[in-house]
Order: sequence, then C-alpha cells, then structure tokens
Amino acid sequence: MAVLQFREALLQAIDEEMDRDERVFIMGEEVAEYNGAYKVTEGLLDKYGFKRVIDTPISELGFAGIGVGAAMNGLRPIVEFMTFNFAVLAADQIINHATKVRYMLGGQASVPIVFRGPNASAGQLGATHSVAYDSMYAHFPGLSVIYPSEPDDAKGLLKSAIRNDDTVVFMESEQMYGLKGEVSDESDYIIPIGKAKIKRAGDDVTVVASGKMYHIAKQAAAQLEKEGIEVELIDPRTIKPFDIKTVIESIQKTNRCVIVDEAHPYGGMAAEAGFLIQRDAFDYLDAPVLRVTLPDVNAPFSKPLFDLWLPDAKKVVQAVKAVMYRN
Amino acid sequence: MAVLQFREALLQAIDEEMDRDERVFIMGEEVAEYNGAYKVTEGLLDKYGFKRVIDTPISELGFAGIGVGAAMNGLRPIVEFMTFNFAVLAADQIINHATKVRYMLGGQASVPIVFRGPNASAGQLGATHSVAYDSMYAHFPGLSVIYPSEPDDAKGLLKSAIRNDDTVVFMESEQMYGLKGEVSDESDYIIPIGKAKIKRAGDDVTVVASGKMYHIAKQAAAQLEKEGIEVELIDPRTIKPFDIKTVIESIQKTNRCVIVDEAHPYGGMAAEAGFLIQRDAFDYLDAPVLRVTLPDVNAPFSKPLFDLWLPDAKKVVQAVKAVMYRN
Amino acid sequence: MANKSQAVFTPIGLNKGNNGKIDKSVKLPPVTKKKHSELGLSDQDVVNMYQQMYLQRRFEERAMQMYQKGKFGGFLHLYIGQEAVSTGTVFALNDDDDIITAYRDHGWGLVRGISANEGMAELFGKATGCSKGKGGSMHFAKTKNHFWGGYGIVGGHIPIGAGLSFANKYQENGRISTCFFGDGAVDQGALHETMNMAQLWKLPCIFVVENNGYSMGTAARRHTVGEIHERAKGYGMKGAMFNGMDALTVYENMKKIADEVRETSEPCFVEIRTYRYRGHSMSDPQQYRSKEELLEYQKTDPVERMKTYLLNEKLQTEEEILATQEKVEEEVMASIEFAENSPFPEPEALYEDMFSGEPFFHDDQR
Amino acid sequence: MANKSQAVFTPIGLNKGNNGKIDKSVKLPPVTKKKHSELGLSDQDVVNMYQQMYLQRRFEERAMQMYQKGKFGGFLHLYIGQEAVSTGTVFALNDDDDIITAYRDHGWGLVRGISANEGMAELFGKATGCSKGKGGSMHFAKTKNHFWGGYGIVGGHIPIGAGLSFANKYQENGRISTCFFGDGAVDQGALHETMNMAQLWKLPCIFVVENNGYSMGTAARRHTVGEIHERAKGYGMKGAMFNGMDALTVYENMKKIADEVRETSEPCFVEIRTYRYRGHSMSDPQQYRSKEELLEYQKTDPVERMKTYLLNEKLQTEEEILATQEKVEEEVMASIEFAENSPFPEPEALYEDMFSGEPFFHDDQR
Ligand SMILES: Cc1ncc(C[n+]2csc(CCOP(=O)(O)OP(=O)(O)O)c2C)c(N)n1
Ligand SMILES: Cc1ncc(C[n+]2csc(CCOP(=O)(O)OP(=O)(O)O)c2C)c(N)n1
Ligand SMILES: [Mg+2]
Ligand SMILES: [Mg+2]
Repeated sequence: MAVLQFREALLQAIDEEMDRDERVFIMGEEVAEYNGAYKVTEGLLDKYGFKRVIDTPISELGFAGIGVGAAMNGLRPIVEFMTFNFAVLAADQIINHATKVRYMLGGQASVPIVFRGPNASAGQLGATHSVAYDSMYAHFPGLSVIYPSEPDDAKGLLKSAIRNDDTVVFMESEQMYGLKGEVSDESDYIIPIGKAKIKRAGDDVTVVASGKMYHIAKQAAAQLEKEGIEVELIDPRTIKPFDIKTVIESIQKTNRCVIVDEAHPYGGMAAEAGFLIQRDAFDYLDAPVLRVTLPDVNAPFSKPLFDLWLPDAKKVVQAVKAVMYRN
Repeated sequence: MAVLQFREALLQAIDEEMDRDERVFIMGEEVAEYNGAYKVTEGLLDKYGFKRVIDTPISELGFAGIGVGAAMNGLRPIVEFMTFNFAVLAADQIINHATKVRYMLGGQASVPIVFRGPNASAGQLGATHSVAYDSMYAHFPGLSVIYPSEPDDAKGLLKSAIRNDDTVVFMESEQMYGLKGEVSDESDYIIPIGKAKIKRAGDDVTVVASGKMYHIAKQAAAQLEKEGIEVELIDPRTIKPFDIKTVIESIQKTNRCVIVDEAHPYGGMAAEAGFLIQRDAFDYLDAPVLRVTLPDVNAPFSKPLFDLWLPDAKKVVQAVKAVMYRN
Repeated sequence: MANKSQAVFTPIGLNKGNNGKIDKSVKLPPVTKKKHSELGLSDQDVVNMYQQMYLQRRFEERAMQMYQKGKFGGFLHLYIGQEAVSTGTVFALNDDDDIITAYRDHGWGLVRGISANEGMAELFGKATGCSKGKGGSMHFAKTKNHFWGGYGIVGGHIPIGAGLSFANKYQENGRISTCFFGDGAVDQGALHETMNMAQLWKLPCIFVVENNGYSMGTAARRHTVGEIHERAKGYGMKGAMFNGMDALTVYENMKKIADEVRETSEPCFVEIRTYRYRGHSMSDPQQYRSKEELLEYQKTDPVERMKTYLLNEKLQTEEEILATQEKVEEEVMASIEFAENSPFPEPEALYEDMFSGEPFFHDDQR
Repeated sequence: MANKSQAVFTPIGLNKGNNGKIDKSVKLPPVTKKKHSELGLSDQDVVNMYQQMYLQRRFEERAMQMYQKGKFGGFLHLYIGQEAVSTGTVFALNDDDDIITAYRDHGWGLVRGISANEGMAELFGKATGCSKGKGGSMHFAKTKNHFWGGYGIVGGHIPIGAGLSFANKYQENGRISTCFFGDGAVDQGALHETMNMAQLWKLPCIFVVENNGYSMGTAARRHTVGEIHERAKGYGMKGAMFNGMDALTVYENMKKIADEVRETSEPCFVEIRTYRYRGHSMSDPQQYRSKEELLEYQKTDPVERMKTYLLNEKLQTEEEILATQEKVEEEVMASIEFAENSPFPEPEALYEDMFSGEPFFHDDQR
C-alpha cells in the first residue's frame, strides 16, 4: 500500500480515468495552468493538454451547465468548484437540470457528470465559505453525494463517481488535502458507491461520521477507549445513497448511536439517519439517538469563536457518554 | 370573521403593511401591470403606483440581490418569486447574502426582507416546477421559513413576516390560492412567527402537517375519526423556528406521531422533527415516529403518476394505523 | 394611479401609459426578396416547409381544444405565429446539428421528427408520448434526431446548449448546435456567462432569441434594455437580426449563419423577430396588449404567407394545398385518437428513467 | 504538452504559450494632464490623499508581516498597487454616497474611516475590530460611513450595490451608490442581470471594474472576451475607462461620473485599469506572470507617483513627507499593538449579530 496525500489520491483517480477514457475531461476555475487552487489537478494540463484540462471564468452557473450539456452529448465531465459554497450559484444546473433532464425526457438522455470540490469549512474563512452542502444535495432525488474521509476511500470512490452513468456530487475538504493515508495498490481500484465502512469495531456505541467529522469522531473514540468505552465507528462515505443497513446492524449490537455531522442541525444527514434509526431500530435502542452538529449559526471569522463553532472531539465524547447514561 | 380566499388574505396582509409603512414595496415578475401571475398582488399597482409595485425581468438572482441591498439601505422589500422552484437561481442571495451579511459585518446592517411565492407542486407541471423548498431553506441559519395552510394563518403570519427585522422566506401554494377560510377581523391581525397551532384535538395520535399537506392530513383525520381514531392535528405553520414544544406536549398525551411532509424524504422537516421527537420524547413514544413524504423521485407529468407521487390521505391513514399497531 | 408614486422603476406599459395607441412590441424588418430557388431550395422543399408549418399550426390548435375540453393538465404554451422560425431553421441545418429550446417546444419537436401521435400522446401524459408522458408539453424531445428538448426553467437550457456544442467541438464531429430561447430569457445571468465562454472558447453554437415581443405579460421594452441583438457587441460576438414571420427569410439567414459557424467554429448571437398570437399559456387574459396590435401581426401570418408563396410561384394549386391541409388534418385528428387510446404509464414508470446506471431511491417505501 | 490535444478551449497563458514574452495583462491609458487645482482639489486635499494612500500601503505591508508571523488566519487579499482607485474615488464622492466592494477591501475601509486600529483588530479577529472580529479580512465595513463592506462571493455584491442605489432613488435622498469588483467578477451572471435592471430602472449607481489584470491566476484575456468597458454598450449604458494608477486621474473621472449619475439618476459602467502587485492571496506562487511584467507596473506605482507630485508641485518638502510617513507608520504600529492587546470576542458573541429582531437558533444546545 502506498501512502498518499488525499489530494494525490484524488489526482490519481482523475488521472487514471482520464487515461482510460478519452471522453473524460476536467474543467473549473484555475484547474489548468495554475495546477488547481489546491493542487488537486497538478500536472494534468501537461499530461492531457488544453483540450481536456480547461480553465473557466468565474461563471459557476454557466460552466456547470456547459458540463451538463457536454455530458448529455457524449462526454464525461468532471466539473471542479473551488468550493461548494460557490456552487450555490450553480444550484439551478445541479438541482433543476443535471438530475431532472433524464426523467423529463423519458430516459432519452443521460447526464454522467461529476461535480467535485471542497465542502464545508476550512478554518477562518467566514460565513460565506464554510457551509457543508452534502446534506442539502442529498435532499434531491437522483444525486449521489460522496464525502469521503480518507485517501483510500477518496480514490476508489472518485473513480466510481467518474464511471457512474449519472450525476454525482463529490465532496472533499481543503483541510484534508494534505492528509496522508494508505491507498490500495490495486491496479484499477474501485469502491462501489453507497457502502459504509466500519472503521473501528466496538460493542458499546455506534458512532456515524463522514468526511472531516470522521477524524473528530476517531479522536473521540480513542479518548473513550481509555475510559473503557468501545465505539463502533462507521464512515458512511456516501451521504446518498446512505447505507442505513450497516448502521442498523451495528446498532443491533450496541443499542446506542451518536451521529456526527458537519452540517447545521436542521435536516442534515444526522437528522435523516437518526430518523431512520428510530423508525427501523426502535426496539433495539436503549437510548435516544444523539447528534453532534454545527450550531444553527453562521461561521464566525475570529479563531476562538470558530473553534467553538466547529464540532470537536469533546462534544462527541459527551454525546457518547450521554447515550450510555454515564457522566 | 370574513371568509376570504387564501390569495385575498395574502393581499390584505401586503396591502395593510404597505399602507402602514412607506418603506414596504413589492417586486417580482408580473406583480404590477399583470396584477400577479396568480393575482396575489391584484390592485396594488393602482393603489400604490409604479414606485412601490415593480415588475422585474426574469432575473431572480439579480432582483433578489437588489432586494437585499435595498433592505440594507433602509427599505422593507417583499420579493415575489413566481415559484420557489425558480428561486433556486437566487439561492446565492438568500443563503450566502441575506442571512449572512449582518453577521459578517458584526451587526452593522440588517436585512429585513420577505421572499415569498408558491412552493412545491401545483399539479402536472413536471419535475422542475414541483419541488418543496421549505426544508431546504430551514437548513440554513438565520432564516425564518413559513408555510401556512389556511387564509387566517397566511394573513397573520405574512404581516409578521413583513414587520420582521430579518430575512423571512414565506411560502404559499398555487393550488391553495383559491382556498377559502375565515380570517380574523382584528384590525391589525398579527400571528407571531414560530408558534404551531393545534387545529384538531385528539388523544390517539399526533399528526404534524403544514401547508398543502395539512389538508391531506385533515382528510385523513376525518376518515380515521370514523374508525374511532382521534388524531391530534398540529400545523407548525412555521417550518423554522419549529415549535417542537407544542408537538412534544401533544406526544406526551398521544405517545404516537406521524409527520406529513411535502418535501422529498432525505433531510426534510419530517426527518428533523422526527429526530427531535425521538431524542426529546423517547420515553413517551409507544411506537416509532413515522413520516409520509414524497418519494425520492422527481415529479412526473402524467396524471396517474403524479397522483401516485404526491402524498395522499390514504398514506396518512396507513401511517397512523401503523403507529397504533392496527391494520 | 396613486399620486404617492414619484420615482418610477420599470417602464410603464400599454395599459397604464399609452392612451390606447398601438405599441408594437417588435418591429419586423423586411423579409427576403429572394425566391426559394435562389436560396437553393427545391420546389418540393418549399411544399414540405408549408406542410410542416401547417402541421405545427393545426397540431396546436387541436391541442388547445383538447386542453379546453380537459383532456390533459399542466401548462400549455402555444407556438402559434412563430412556426416560420422552427421550420426555416430546421431546413437550414444539417439533420445531425443539435437543437435545444425552451418550453414553447411543440413546433420544434414536430419539425424535427416527433410524430403528431408521439406529440399528442405526450400532452395527454401517455406512455406512448415522445417523453413517455414524463415531460408533458414543456419537455418534448427526440434526442436521436438531435432535438434535445424543451426546458421549463427560463434560461436554464442556455448553458446546456453551449455544452452540446462543446461536446461537438471536443469530438470534432462537424456538428453545430443551436439554442433557442425567448426575449424574457435574455435577462438571465446564464446567458451572459454562456456568451462569454462560448466566445472565449470558440464554441460552434448559435444562440437565438425568438423575440416575440413579450415575456409573459411584459413587453420586451419593459424587461430588457436596448436592442436585443446588440448584446452580441459587448462580447465581440457575431450577431444578426431578421424577420421571423417568413420561413424563407429564416432559412436564408440561418443557412448562412450555420455555414459560417461550422466553418469558423465561432458562435453567433441572433435575434429573430416574431410574434406570439396566443396568450403566454392557457390562463393568460392578455390585457397587456391591444387587439389592434395582435391584428397587425396576424396580417403577417407565416403559414398564410407560405401558402400565398406556393400559389404565387405556382408551386402548388389551391387543390393541392387543400389536399395537404386535409392530410395534415387527418394526421392531427388521428393523433388525438391515438393519444386517447394509448395507455397511461404503468405505476412502475414513476421510478423509471431516473437513472442511466443503477437506480437508487432513498428510503424507498414501495 | 500532450499532442493528443487538438481543440483548445481557454486561450493559452503566459507559461505555456508566450515564449517568455512580456504579456502585459492590462494596458494603461494615459493619466490626466491636469493639476489638482484645475480639478478643484485644494493643496491640503492632495496632501491628505497621499497620506491616505500611504496608510493603506503600510497597513497592508504590516498586515502581511503579521500574517506571515501567524498572528491571524484566513485569507488575506492585499490591495497593494490599487490604492489610487479607492483614494481618488472617495475624494470624488460625497461622504454619504454608498460604497460596496469585494473581499480586497482594506484600502476601501481605511479611506472611508475605519481606523487602523479597527482594521488591524478585525484581521486579528478581535472584538474591537470594525466587524467585531466576525468578518475578518474579507468583511471590513463601516456602514455608518456608508461603506457597506467587503464580500467574499465573487459577484455576489453586485446586485446588492444596485439595491443600495435602488433605496437611494426610492428615498429620494440624493445619494448615489458605487459598486466595485474585480475583472473576474465581470464573468458572473449577476453582473448582467444587474446591468439590465439598473439601466432599465435608471438606478443612480456606478459599477466599477477594478481591472487589475488577473482573476486569481487567470489573465483577464483568458477569462473574459473583448474590452471590459465595452460591455456597457450592449445595455446602452454610459461607460468609461481610465488609468487607475494615478489618484488624480481617478478623482477627475469619478467626480465627473458621480456628478452625472447624481444629476441624471442613470447608471454608469466603468473600467478602471490597475494592477495588483502581490499574489491573489497569501498562498499564491504567481507563476502565471513574469517578474518583468510586475516590474513594469511597479514603475507606475500610485503611492510613489503621488509623492513625486507633491514634491514637483512643491506642496510638501521631503521632510514634511517624511513626517507624514512617520506618523502613518506609528499609526500602523500602534494598531498592531492595539490588535494584540484587544480581547477576543466572548464565547456568547458566537450567537450575537445573527438577528436584528428576536434571535432564534434551531435545536439550541447551549
Ligand atoms: C427561472 C424562471 N423564472 C420564471 C419562470 C416563469 N416563466 C415561465 S415562461 C416566462 C416568460 C418567458 O418569456 P420569453 O422568454 O420571452 O418566452 P416566450 O414565452 O415569449 O416564448 C416566465 C416568467 C420560469 N419558468 N423560470
Ligand atoms: C462565486 C465565487 N467563485 C469563486 C471564488 C474564488 N475566488 C475568490 S477571488 C477569485 C478571483 C477574483 O478575481 P477578480 O474578480 O479579478 O478580483 P481581484 O482578486 O483581482 O481583486 C476567485 C476565483 C469566490 N470567492 N466566489
Ligand atoms: Mg417572449
Ligand atoms: Mg482581478
């Protein structure tokens, strides 16, 4: 297993898929000559040239739509948003077009496109640059939403996303691009979309966390271990389709669950997973499902406020103890 | 009490507030000379003139933003979207600006604006004209989201919304504009934002439903009554702030709950309310909370498919019986 | 009118400001003086054009009746008055050039090979419709004929149209794409973003505004500034403006433009001036325009004009034209029968056509 | 370079295409020949202008150092090189005319009355900052001085700027508003929608592109077509283009435009050509431009130019200028101390400033 940075794993995935399929191309702000605002696309221009690695103007709605049209007409675009906070401008193309065209046309067109880029906060960037949008997109029919936490997942899932015949929203984290991890050496490494992974086994409490929050939950699990609490840590990896089956099987063992979600509370992934759990595992629950999320307040700039805002391991530890009725 | 159509109640609210406060104005597509695509603004141009009743081009992002700027600079805009399906184009102004400006500027500006218009489906209008967006907006901090079901609520809450000093999303329904109901004759009728209303008392099951779904739930309650099941029907009226207290008090009596939501399932109001209920009323629940929502599929045009798609009383009846373990 | 109102924002419209003067919402430039043969069209081509236009007209007139009879629901936006645009264009393009348009799409679908049966069945929401009843009036499509459909979000399909042409350039397949939209859509930001990229990236795409004078109830001059075709200038894009009430004029201009776009792989922005005879959709009381104005434009009716041309040029006799008309009428009447007798989609169809790959439905309760 | 690539979409940039030739990203037109007195500026005005510009420059140079020392986080976009634009403009406007800009906002804040203390404290995220530490570098604001702040979504504040001016017209208060944004923002659809409405509704607003040659790492010619100021033509809007490296030139032009906009209540679209000396933000390796290009523009440095003007016109001696510089330097150094010694916001502040009316937080777990 090679040890790669998250960004390198993404780059490998894109590179391998571009190499494999001439129809795959990538476009976005600063992806080509600048080599990517966060260097995810480093070297791709030199390797694939100007036809397949394309710098765009700051026209999120426009280039997302050009991507949709290109996908309908035979190509497989990867559209990079500098962050999903800016993709709000392209929401009409993602929500009203990419995922609806096929249905409205009675199946006469496909939209095999990947929208990708960093999601959620990345330190003190203020209110307009810090929102987690994975839950929001998961709300809409037809979209796969992926938010992986480790380089291996990132590589295998991005390759799946690019090969997927429908629209995929693939979310990363600026703060995780430098994160290192072992990545499978398999020559064509594919992880199917929609499968959660139990990343730590444990009998006491099921904790569900994806993306950046996975690492927070992992810290919490390590702390809890010292206090004799064994967390079963599940990374859903794909926010939609959401692998509720794996979560419920775990809860059948632990009878307790905490969900950590980087979104604001109202209607986030935690709400959805929690709802399904209480409905489908009602008789197995020894305590209510709890969640740790952002507060319902915008991201502040100031460091101490920001640190207060973002969920941390301490809050996860508290929630886990609460579902165990321990103090 | 006068009996008014839903649209008349809205018009009264707007008219009274425009009359009361020179700073209030209304803009949107076809609101002025056409008298409103759905006649909500009928007569306002004649009464208030071209300065305060303004036809806009089809530029949702632009006129929403002009509204935000005008609100910051001393006015109180009512921005009408022809439907919230088109407001997706303005999402950047609603999500990234209206609700964030004040915070980012450390309180140096206010954005007292109402974004209003029809929400969700209105018959066979197809996939791009049928989505319920109340849950989506409720996800974001700072936004009040109102989706009333009856003329009286509509009037009292719209007046509150216009007087509110912050951003409010006020949602209506094309299909309900003609709906008649008694409206308070009070001279300045205000309903505070954030208060649910128990519209039918009952001991057996708590049913929560707002907007168009309230009427579906009401039908279901009438049917269930015949079978001896007494539904307590709660209309939250405001999706955010969500009056969970009233709901939980009811559940403490009924011990069972069904939520009817016009949104797609993932992360909708039903998921959120359901999550809160299992967490905060865990020990009172005799059955899991169930929900009735749209399926996770786009709106079809064809009539029989559309009818299958939209939640109906039958599904609500089934869910209520399920939480009562009756068949 | 309230005297409270000093400042005026939106320009004032007919009803409120014009003292009943006819305010022509689009000024039509002259039509071509060339005969069809000079334009490279055969006699048969012109006969076919007439037949196509007549089909579009009758199809929609009948559809309107069916709507009024309650045979189907949803929106119904009629193209009546604009048939020269679709027809002239389709004859000017290669059959594999791509076309995409907005929700006013019946005419486009028919002339690009959707049969009257498939079209009428779609309106009725039947499984036999061109879009299997999933799309309805706003989403006619026949992608195998390179007609990518009608779209209901105003302006939303403009970048998609550019994307079709991006793919054509990428695949070097010699096809161009054309994207049609209304004067109302001109005000959407998507147009601006797309124009800039199309020009910067040299996309072989023709953007065409069908300026029919109104965006719903708002006259063009009340929603958009200046002359629409002059927007091209800001982007250094080639532009054109011509009369859209005459199929030969549309043919002549679109042919020239298409050739040039194909040759240079550079986009073009075109304003075609036309007129919508009916309301915006079926529920429109049309108080924003005068009857006189409507009558003015009806004098330039494109279908009638083509018939007159056939007669004047002695391409067909009155009898032959009548025969065509009857044939079309039968076709349309048969399509109503076809639609009536066609089955609605099966319940399972609700979940079909969402995915090209493996389907998934969150919390599937079936 | 891959030889697989035939079609090219985006124009090729310096690095890949130009064989090292200097590719000047903005062509600067000549500066004004008029003296300050001919422009209606007093001697003291010019002295003040210099002081303002020097303050902006030193504030940012010190801020950069503090950033590099790790004193604060987030983005830091420096305005260095563009100070003539903010300064010339603010002197040309009335004090109650509204200004709104993008995230490159420090210069604007300082010249509109944010003290160095308030500014530096904001960068440090302190409670004493102009935006109480909630906004940071990208969101300097002082609304009581009619500076509505910096905004981080490219193009997002353009319609808001028009909205400020809508309110001014509505309230008939004689104020105009000005909206500044980068060349990169020109490509956003919001601009197009806003230009159309501003012209149609006659909003007293000046839209100003600070064309500093680059949108992040993309030269203007690689992201937007044609000459930016010519975009105005498509809307029949008045337009102008001038040199932004000279505060007097900016003053002269902005004054004239502001007078006209105030008089006619019609908008204007302005391209001011300038240059950004530093990287886009602190993490920018700047490989998209050559050192030679940067040096070319540094020869036209606006702060130096103003100093030379003061000397040439004998408005101040070397010593007086030195005194000004020292005063500014002390002000800036003091602001660092102020920022260091200021308290961070209290934890409660996290929940403050969300609402003007009654606050509510869903599922509040405090
Ligand atoms: C984004 C969006 N906003 C508003 C609407 C509602 N709407 C549908 S058609 C229309 C008028 C469009 O006029 P135009 O573009 O001129 O086309 P025409 O109807 O004349 O063919 C409006 C406002 C919509 N469908 N989409
Ligand atoms: C909608 C949006 N897209 C992308 C970005 C990321 N971004 C921030 S600044 C910038 C470049 C803007 O350049 P320009 O408008 O020329 O302003 P300048 O930095 O030169 O002052 C980009 C791409 C953003 N903040 N918002
Ligand atoms: Mg039109
Ligand atoms: Mg720039």
